Amino acid sequence: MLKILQNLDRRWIFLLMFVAVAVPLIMGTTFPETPSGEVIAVFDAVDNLPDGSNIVMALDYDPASAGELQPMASAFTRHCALKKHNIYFMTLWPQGIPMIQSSIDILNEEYPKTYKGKYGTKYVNLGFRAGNEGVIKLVVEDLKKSYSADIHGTNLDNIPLTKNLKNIQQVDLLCNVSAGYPGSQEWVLYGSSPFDIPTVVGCTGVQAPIMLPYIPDQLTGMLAAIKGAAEYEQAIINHYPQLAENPKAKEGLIRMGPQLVAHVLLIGLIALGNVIYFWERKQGTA
Amino acid sequence: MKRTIPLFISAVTGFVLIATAFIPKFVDWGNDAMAWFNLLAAFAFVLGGGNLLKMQLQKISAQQPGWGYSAVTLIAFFITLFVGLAKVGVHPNVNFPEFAWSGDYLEEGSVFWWFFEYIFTPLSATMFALLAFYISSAAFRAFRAKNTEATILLIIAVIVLLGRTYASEWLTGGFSNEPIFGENGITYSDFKLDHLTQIIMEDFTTPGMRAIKIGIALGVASTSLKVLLGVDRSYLGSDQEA
Amino acid sequence: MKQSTIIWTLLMVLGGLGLVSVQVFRGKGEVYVRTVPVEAKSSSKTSPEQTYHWSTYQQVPAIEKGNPGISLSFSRTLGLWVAAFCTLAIFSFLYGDNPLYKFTESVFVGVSAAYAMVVAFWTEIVTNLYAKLLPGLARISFFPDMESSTQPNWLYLIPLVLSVLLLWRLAPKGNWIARWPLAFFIGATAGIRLISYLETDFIGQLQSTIMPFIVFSADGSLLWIKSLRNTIVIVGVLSCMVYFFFSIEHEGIVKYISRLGIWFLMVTFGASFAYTVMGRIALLSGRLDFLFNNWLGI
Amino acid sequence: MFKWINLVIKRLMIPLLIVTSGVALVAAAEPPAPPTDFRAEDVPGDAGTAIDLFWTLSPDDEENTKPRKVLRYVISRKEADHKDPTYENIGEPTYRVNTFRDSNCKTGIPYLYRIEAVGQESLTSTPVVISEPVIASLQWFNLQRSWFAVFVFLICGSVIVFIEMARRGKTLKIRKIAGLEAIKDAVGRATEMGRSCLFIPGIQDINDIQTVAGITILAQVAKTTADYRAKLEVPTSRSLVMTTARDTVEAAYLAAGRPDEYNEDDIYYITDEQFGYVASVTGKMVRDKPAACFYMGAFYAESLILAETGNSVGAIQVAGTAMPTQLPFFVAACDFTLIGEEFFAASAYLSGEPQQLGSLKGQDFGKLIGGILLLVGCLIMTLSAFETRGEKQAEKSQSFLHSAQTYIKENILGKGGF
Repeated sequence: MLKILQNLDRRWIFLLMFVAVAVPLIMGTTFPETPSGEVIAVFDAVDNLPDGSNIVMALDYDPASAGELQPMASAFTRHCALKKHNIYFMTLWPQGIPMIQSSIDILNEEYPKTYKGKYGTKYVNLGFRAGNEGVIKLVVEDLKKSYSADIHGTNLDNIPLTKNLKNIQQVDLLCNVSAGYPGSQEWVLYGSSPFDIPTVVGCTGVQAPIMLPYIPDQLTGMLAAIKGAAEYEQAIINHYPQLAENPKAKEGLIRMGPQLVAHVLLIGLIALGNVIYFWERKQGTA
Repeated sequence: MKRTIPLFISAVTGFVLIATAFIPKFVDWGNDAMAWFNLLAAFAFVLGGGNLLKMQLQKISAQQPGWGYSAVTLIAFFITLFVGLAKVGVHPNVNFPEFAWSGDYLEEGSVFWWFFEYIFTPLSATMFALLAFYISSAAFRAFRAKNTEATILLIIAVIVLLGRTYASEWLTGGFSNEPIFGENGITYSDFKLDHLTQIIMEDFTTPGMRAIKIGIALGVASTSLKVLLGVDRSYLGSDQEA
Repeated sequence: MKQSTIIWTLLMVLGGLGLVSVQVFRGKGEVYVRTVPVEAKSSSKTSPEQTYHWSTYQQVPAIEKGNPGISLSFSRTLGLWVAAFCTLAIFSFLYGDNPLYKFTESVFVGVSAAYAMVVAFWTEIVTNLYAKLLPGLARISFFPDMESSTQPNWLYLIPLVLSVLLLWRLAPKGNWIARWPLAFFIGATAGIRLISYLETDFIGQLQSTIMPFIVFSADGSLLWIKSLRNTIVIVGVLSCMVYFFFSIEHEGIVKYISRLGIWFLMVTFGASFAYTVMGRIALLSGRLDFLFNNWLGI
Repeated sequence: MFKWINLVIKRLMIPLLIVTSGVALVAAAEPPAPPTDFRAEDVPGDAGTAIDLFWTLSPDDEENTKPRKVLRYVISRKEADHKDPTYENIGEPTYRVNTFRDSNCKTGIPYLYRIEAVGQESLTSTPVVISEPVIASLQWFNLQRSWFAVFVFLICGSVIVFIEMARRGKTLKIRKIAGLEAIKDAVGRATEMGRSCLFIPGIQDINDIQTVAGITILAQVAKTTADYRAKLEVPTSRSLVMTTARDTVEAAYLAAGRPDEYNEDDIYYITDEQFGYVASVTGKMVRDKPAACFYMGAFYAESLILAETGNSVGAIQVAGTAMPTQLPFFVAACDFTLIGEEFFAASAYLSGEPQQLGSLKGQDFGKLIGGILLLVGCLIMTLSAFETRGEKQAEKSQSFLHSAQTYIKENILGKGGF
């Protein structure tokens, strides 16, 4: 028995992992979530603003992390749309442009009354700029030195939302969804901390512990990993029951099923591995 | 010439940017420097492409093992570059239809968009998805409670893993709101896994990360200072390279 | 070893057959689009009556198949299959290194380098350099709504020169000149990092940690849970800092404090471990979601 | 024809319009009351480009009335000295907002500002104008950051002083680092078992500070393997790292008096591609079964694949990295891990270079300042908590402790200035 377990081909474990994620996903199992304090802080930050406030939505992620972050970005977008906020989209990742597009699609398809055909007055897509933290440093001081035109090549002076905008210090909230560098950490370092811009972030599990010490002084709130996304979706649904009908608004909630099974599998594997380890040690010393 | 001027450039740029924090007059200069910085960063992408080209061509011309894959890389590179720069399949801007080049290079339906959507996205996403499998086999074969440190780490990891899913409700959902002893405010439900996770994050991970951050901040500051003063010149490379 | 290879190959073949059958019998894996005609009026004053026509396509759910204006998109259906192929090809690496994986990986390297280059070109180089230096040309080529009175900003010659020097690195000779732009780049990074890290991560973190060890409620009674939590945080930060203090030997009391520090660090790493695991699994479920929902439609 | 229609419209429509608008007026619309107490101030500590505006909300701008009587405020500006001044719209803050910063000012020009409240159906209140023009003026030093400047000066100064001291030959003491002992033990065990040692200097290029630290530690490992006559292999993922590693290891073997045992081919370059590199290294590990594995440098997701394979072949593993995201995996899977700064300290300790030692000492000085400040701040806050215990919020005494506490938090560590 020990021999078999010691020499187990790791591909069997891969298969187990595949099943653990695939089966709940196909079954579509969901669990009820109760939003935690951190998530409520994020929800309130968006919800307590007056309708029609200005929000910068910085979506700094790529398709590789979309599995974890797309539900957050969509939830932020929906929540802002329900509050009829003005949204400025931007990204520091070249791969982020299509990610912005999917959020804009949500605005146009699900909230046509507020947003369809209102490009420039209700939302604007600034697109990507190269330079990582250099871009942040510039947009908080002098937006138009970095973005002279939006993604369609329209001059920012010809767009109502950006015409009088010198920099983003004056926006009411900064929403950042980030998959790493450049991302949340840089926004805090160069944006929210020196200029006191109210900021909420949604970030990957990898970054979450690193961002934790910034709460609550430099960061208003944080959505950590897929769990954060699921709780946030739940918080929005609790306040705006009309979303409960929309299956797309439950992306994060659906992903929590595979998460549970996979976590349990991993704990089982760690436990089993350690049992084998101590067994070996006992045999070795005996 | 080869060393003095770069040291001078980096020192001037760095100290001007440091001064922007204290002297408002410098802010505008700092912004100009950042605008140039961002442009250089864009050219760094071009440099990256050029480097890739150079390396793959070397591999092919030397007929190194696996040079065929280098050819594949190059073909993919050139096709993508062409459809992107030539805006293949892009319609002009609706407001200015007579300007054929005024369209958005990533417009939905264009060839470049197709490459992103159907080749880049699945490849990069799947590359990262592989990590979940590696973690599972590492869980089985590598994460051992070898010493006190590793044991603490694994126990905490298990609590957080459970506390961040519905498992906490299953396992510890039944803990009641009754106080444990006396009027001290601690109840059984405080020991629910999700609550424990929260305490771990707020009272133990936060200070640990704070200390790490304070250390990193000092490290970054001293490294930056050494670069600006020319004490650390490793970024210039060795003289042989030139 | 042989035996397991056979088992694995069998599994793979069976899986593949299953996938194909699902496709054939359920007719999924197709993408439908709605044709949206676009009519655009010329903006030039000389020929205002001229209009341009083209169509764009909007992706719709497969249920709308058969409705007027909805058609099967060949290119996007092909794309979906290419995407599925790419996904499976990368997953095949789990079985072992193989030519299929290597092929897709090479494609990935090429496409991603070119993608970043194209995006950097259109967003930064064209809008922020070309349009600044040659506004007249930029207006008639890419940015028709620019003010015709915009004057060239000659200050931008500096980054242009620096950029050319940077690209000089690719030249076989004299690539030491690339150190000049590099020095600018490194100097700028060092300058902004020095300030922001000290401000946010040093001063800011100290500020957030300064709290009373003991907290009283408004009526003067001791809030001992809150006090305990504050004390834990302060002691945690201090003991970890002692662990990372390299000027004193770990002897006597310092030994115990740094030991406490390392335990705090281990708890930190334990949480960070769990969060990372969580993130990785989310990525996998995101990808499988694509395979099952978008492609197979299970 | 036209005239006739015009006439009809005038005759019929105008009364109708009056009637309907009258109805509408009665039903809902009434212009909101204007905001009060509108004033402007130059923004302190800036280059004279911004002016802050404040006002008291319009009495109609209430928290929870629906429909809202005030939807937004419109702020406009004009230059007071201009010959033909007209107000230009510069911003539209929403309801329940009572500040606005105009960042598009020119230095030294007097501006007049005007605010109006806008209600339903775009009805605007009577405008309110500030009493006298304001000028945005340039400050030469941002006084809000004066304490921060002191910190920057102290920390940078101490780094420079310590580097200078190290250069002058003063010995700077660094505590013993336990991980370095572990390296020796691991090599010793590999020799006993007659198997090789594997050293991986991360996957970043030589310009990464972690790779440099890794190479410094490689020198020490090479010295030990030379002493013990164990075989050392170094696969690298960058060609420049390979070159540097070869030089380092050769020098170490030379110093140990065993130049003949140095084999250049044991240090080789594989590929830049992350997963390609890992696949090749793990393949080699499974075949050769090294008895000791060292991972020293910058690692990403591959950390766990490497550590797992090392564990499965039963190697002793020692890791060192400053990647916070990868440290947990190394700690869980390796026998010993140099954590973050410890890794750099080990490198400084081994290399003895003045600039590495000096900056390490400078950072220690920074930690000392931080630690003392933290402890003093917390103690003062605790004492002040005792002092004000039981007092009502309103009558909290402005004692010395209390003001000391606010001074530390708001001025020294905050943005209050001296």
